[in-house]
Amino acid sequence: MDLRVSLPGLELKNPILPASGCFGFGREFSEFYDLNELGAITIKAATSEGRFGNPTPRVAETSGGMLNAIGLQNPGVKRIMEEELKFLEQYETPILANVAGSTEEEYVEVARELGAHHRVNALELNISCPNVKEGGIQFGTDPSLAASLTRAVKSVSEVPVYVKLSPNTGDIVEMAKAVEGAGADGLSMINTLVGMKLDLGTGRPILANGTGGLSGPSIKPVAIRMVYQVSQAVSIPIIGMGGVTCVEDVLEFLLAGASAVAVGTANFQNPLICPELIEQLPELMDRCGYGSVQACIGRSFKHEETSLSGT
Amino acid sequence: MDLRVSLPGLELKNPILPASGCFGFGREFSEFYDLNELGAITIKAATSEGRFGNPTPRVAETSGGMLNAIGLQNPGVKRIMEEELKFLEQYETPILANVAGSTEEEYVEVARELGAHHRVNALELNISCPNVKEGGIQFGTDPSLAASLTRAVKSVSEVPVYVKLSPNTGDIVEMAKAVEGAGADGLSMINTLVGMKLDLGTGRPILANGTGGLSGPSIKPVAIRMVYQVSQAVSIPIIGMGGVTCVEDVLEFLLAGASAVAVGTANFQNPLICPELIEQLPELMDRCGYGSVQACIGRSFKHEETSLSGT
Amino acid sequence: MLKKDDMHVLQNKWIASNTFEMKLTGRFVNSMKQPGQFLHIKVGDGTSHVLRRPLSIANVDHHIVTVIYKIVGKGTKWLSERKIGETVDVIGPRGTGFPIEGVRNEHIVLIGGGVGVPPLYYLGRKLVQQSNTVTSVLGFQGKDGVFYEDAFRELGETLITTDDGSYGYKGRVTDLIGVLNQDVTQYFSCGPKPMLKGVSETFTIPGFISLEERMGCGVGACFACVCETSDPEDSKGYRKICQDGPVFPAGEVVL
Amino acid sequence: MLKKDDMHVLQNKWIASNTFEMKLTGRFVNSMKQPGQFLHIKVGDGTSHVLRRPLSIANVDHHIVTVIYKIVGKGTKWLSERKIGETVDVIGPRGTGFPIEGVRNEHIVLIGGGVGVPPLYYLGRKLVQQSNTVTSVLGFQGKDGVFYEDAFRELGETLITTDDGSYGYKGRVTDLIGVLNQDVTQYFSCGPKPMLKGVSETFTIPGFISLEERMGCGVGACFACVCETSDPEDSKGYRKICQDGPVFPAGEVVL
Ligand SMILES: Cc1cc2nc3c(=O)[nH]c(=O)nc-3n(C[C@H](O)[C@H](O)[C@H](O)COP(=O)(O)OP(=O)(O)OC[C@H]3O[C@@H](n4cnc5c(N)ncnc54)[C@H](O)[C@@H]3O)c2cc1C
Ligand SMILES: Cc1cc2nc3c(=O)[nH]c(=O)nc-3n(C[C@H](O)[C@H](O)[C@H](O)COP(=O)(O)OP(=O)(O)OC[C@H]3O[C@@H](n4cnc5c(N)ncnc54)[C@H](O)[C@@H]3O)c2cc1C
Ligand SMILES: Cc1cc2nc3c(=O)[nH]c(=O)nc-3n(C[C@H](O)[C@H](O)[C@H](O)COP(=O)(O)O)c2cc1C
Ligand SMILES: Cc1cc2nc3c(=O)[nH]c(=O)nc-3n(C[C@H](O)[C@H](O)[C@H](O)COP(=O)(O)O)c2cc1C
Ligand code: FES
Ligand code: FES
Repeated sequence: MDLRVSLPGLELKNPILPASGCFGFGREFSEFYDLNELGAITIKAATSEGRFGNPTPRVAETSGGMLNAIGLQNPGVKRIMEEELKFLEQYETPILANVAGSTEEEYVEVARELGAHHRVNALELNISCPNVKEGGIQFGTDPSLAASLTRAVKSVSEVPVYVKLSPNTGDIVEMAKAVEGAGADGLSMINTLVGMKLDLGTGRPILANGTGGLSGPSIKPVAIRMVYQVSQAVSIPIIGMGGVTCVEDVLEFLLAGASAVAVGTANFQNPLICPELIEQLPELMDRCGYGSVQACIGRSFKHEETSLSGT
Repeated sequence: MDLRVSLPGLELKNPILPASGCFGFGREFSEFYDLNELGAITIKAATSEGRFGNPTPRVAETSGGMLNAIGLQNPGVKRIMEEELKFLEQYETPILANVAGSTEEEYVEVARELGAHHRVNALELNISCPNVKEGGIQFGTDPSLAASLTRAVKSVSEVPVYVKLSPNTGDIVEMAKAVEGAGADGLSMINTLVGMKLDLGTGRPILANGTGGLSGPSIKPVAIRMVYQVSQAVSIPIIGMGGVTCVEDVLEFLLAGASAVAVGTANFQNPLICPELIEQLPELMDRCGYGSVQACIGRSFKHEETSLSGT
Repeated sequence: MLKKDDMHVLQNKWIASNTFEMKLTGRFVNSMKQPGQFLHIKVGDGTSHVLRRPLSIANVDHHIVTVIYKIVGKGTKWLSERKIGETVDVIGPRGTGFPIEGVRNEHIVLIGGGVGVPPLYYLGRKLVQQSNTVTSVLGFQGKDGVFYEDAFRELGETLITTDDGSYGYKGRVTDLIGVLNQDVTQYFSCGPKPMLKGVSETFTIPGFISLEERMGCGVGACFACVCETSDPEDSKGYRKICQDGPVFPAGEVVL
Repeated sequence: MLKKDDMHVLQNKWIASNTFEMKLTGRFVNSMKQPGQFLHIKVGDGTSHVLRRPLSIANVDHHIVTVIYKIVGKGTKWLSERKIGETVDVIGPRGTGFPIEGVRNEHIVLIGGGVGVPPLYYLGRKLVQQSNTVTSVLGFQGKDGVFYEDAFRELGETLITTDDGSYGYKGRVTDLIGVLNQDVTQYFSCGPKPMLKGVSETFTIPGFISLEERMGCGVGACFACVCETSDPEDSKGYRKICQDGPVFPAGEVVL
């Protein structure tokens, strides 16, 4: 069974990678398994300076999902390079580095630094974090701002750039086309849906930030729909994510048009989820009649073509 | 415990009503309980002519939710008035009649007819059905179209008009303000999120329509967030809905700013859910220190004011 | 008033490949009189599964109702894990079953495929009680999947087919229609759509077929389970499988 | 390598108002050496609950670990329904506990409130084993909620307070700090934040406190459970409760 996928900047030996923010910088999960088993590693968002993020509570559980409002806490791009990327040097797994910021200048600065680091294989432009007041969010909802940011980052990045799309929009295809037109090498989708949960005791939101980002199984149908629609409208590859908890979900994302599949929230319930999915994928693909990951990608809409072409 | 809520056109003896499309025209549920127990009844969308709707399968289950693509099947406004509203004459419960259409003219025509029926207390303008190809959907995503439709319907309707908002937008507050400005007497929110599920066997979407509307517990955090944001931005009342399955959910919607709470998908799992919620609500309100439904509404953001005013 | 009930599990056992027989008792068993109706069963804990699962009534005897189900997904998996003494939340009986009132002294053929077989057993028992002669033609995927063969034999002649020929006749139930006795007066059939199509196109005698469709409410309120009528002049143009069906006169709806 | 384990439930019983004591055994019990650490426990079936629940280690004895939990929501409700012989999916031991290596011949006071009491029992046992004198001050809501009183008495002097005065002293644990013996050298405390604040502001001797926060990963990867350091010059400026804590020197982090 051929699990390999070749994407701009990322030669994956299998299509499974952890999603940004749900895996830190890999250190903690390296206590559970060998990170070399992964197709790639997405590291947590970096900003130019360190950030403390939002007040706590920062997470709340919902039916089949969770809300988070971490607020991009990170030690800043310099320390990430010195401490975290340094730690990751012992592994060979390709690294996708998530880039965040409040202003176009900040994104550009972080992208320039991270993109130049020898251990970073591609950048993931996080224009969709719903949890920071200033910046970030408007880049994710306005196609022309997103395009101009993509262009600016592309012009300084030494590695391919994936743009991570927000589902909090009326027209995801328009966003995808805008960043493709601006030179994005790939897309990551989806980030979290904006949600809220109230504490019936106090009457107030549970999260100190009020709103948070909804992730987990509840959002999977929205993610699958968006990957399905966008993958037919653009020609750059998609890293699909949103609610993956089992190998059937991985295949569903591939069939919907994703070329690789990221796992976020499920790492919290089961820290061994990524290697387990990698182990289980070949058997499911075989059972469903697919000989390679490549053959699964986009099958939900390429079906007829392929049957007709008789291969 | 005072459960009464007074809304434009609707004097509710309790804040619980079934959501449109999940309750037919009440007939089937009248075999389970006396419909007079309900605060109000929302009937299924009416169009000017009868519609068959989409091909089957029309529903699929997801984690903590479901997708539907019924496609506004209904017998047409004339037969609804002759057969269904006729049947409902034996009950006293106020009726909120859901109005759909493909063109502004169709909405206006249906609204004129239904609004003139003596058994209809208010209209619910469904500008958010994600499951019909022509029409409907664009009214729900374009604030100026939504406003002009609201204005047109208001000008012919003899009863108050509630506009039902779609969550498939980047800015729900803007939509709400647009229809409020156009004269809407109230809002219903939220309708379903557009989603998809694939059948791994065939590789294709399970729903014949491809995409469908996601409802049920999975969407509740999105609904609560939207009600919370919109209720602070407008001064017309909101009928809140999305994923209600228990009395805690009802209170959460009230605290978030809804004045009444509609129950959709949960009717399928438990046909007795509405009377059960009505029965259980007083005890929970009492436990949380609320003496009336009125006192719960919007407490999540009115908290401070109220504590300060010392009442 | 129609009600739902927490029915008690009296038995839940493996009877064929991935196929379970569950016996339940509760307040409404005595109203489960018409074969072809189904129970609408809540699966899972809390809100993990928002939709109920329709399962045909396979038998009713001494205040006990039997359903026979195949594990195909999470809901039926969950059901298979229910233990004796637990309760299961059931709405039912739902739908319109086989119209057998007044059917007497006829020779009737029952044609079932896979999980379409269960309702035919209760139907067959009722028909025999009403002095009819019953011949059953039952199709399964393979030998491992065959269930209730002896029970059907007690009702009358019974022919078994398997797709892979591992038991009985190799092939489809429709292949056997030609060999049936000429005096057959009516047929009743339940199974996958292609089978029902084959059956209703092959027979010239009148018959009734039972359809499956993904359901929302299961009570007639949501329009999830509709099918079109064959007669374009029909005043409604559609039927709801959960309410008007699942049993229809052959030819009434488009397959 | 850190692992997760399906631990076997040996006991799960009601010991006080809505409070359960669960005993588990599994492969990693022997690594649960440091009091103050917690187990990160999966609750619910499938994906109904995406987050694990942190519960303090209340005792370890003969390859058996004890947790004591109060039912406050769906997860703890689910836990309370686990039966003997079933397994529970556990990650642990997690976090950094009370630093008691080398603590000998001291007089130590343990101050706990509600579900903050459990970790203090394992801590107290270890301290007594290391030849320390232990005084425990334990606060509960009311008489019904009191648990492990005798167990603590076996370790040393034990004072109980209840909010409503229905048992022991009426009031808060902080009210009793004044009456404590002057020779107390250190305190260890676990309970709600306002209590920890009170305790650390009242005492002048050194102490350690154990914090609670809503957790995502529970392993240090998601930054859900951070708190700020009191020292604004601290090189990181924050601590992760699930990894650097839950136990911190009093005064290290902002309460
Ligand atoms: C009127 C009627 C009678 C039936 N009687 C029987 C019976 O006696 N024995 C039996 O084994 N099966 C019967 N079925 C099929 C049975 O309902 C499905 O196999 C079952 O719902 C699958 O649930 P699941 O959770 O295991 O599968 P999943 O695929 O996980 O179910 C997901 C969703 O799809 C629906 N679904 C999946 N397959 C079917 C199907 N074939 N028909 C309708 N809905 C489906 C489920 O109800 C659920 O809502 C009947 C179906 C209908 C409509
Ligand atoms: C380090 C640590 C040790 C703990 N030790 C114990 C113990 O020994 N005994 C005990 O009874 N309780 C303990 N708690 C609190 C316990 O984790 C919560 O009561 C429990 O998670 C509630 O889960 P639930 O599903 O019943 O409640 P719900 O309110 O339904 O839980 C919803 C979410 O909120 C989180 N949550 C709710 N309350 C708390 C809380 N107080 N602290 C942290 N997260 C919370 C849950 O983990 C879950 O993610 C500890 C908490 C922490 C952080
Ligand atoms: C706690 C948490 C933190 C996250 N942090 C980031 C982040 O820093 N950058 C980012 O692009 N996405 C972040 N995300 C979004 C995830 O990468 C992912 O897009 C989303 O959670 C959907 O996937 P899932 O349902 O598998 O979790 C975060 C998600 C969670 C739950
Ligand atoms: C099967 C089904 C049919 C629906 N039909 C309609 C409709 O005709 N008109 C409408 O405004 N909303 C319709 N809705 C949306 C619901 O009224 C409600 O807004 C949505 O389902 C969210 O609530 P819930 O999570 O409680 O189901 C339908 C929903 C479902 C599940
Ligand atoms: S399933 Fe709802 S109408 Fe049949
Ligand atoms: S809970 Fe994730 S870092 Fe502590």
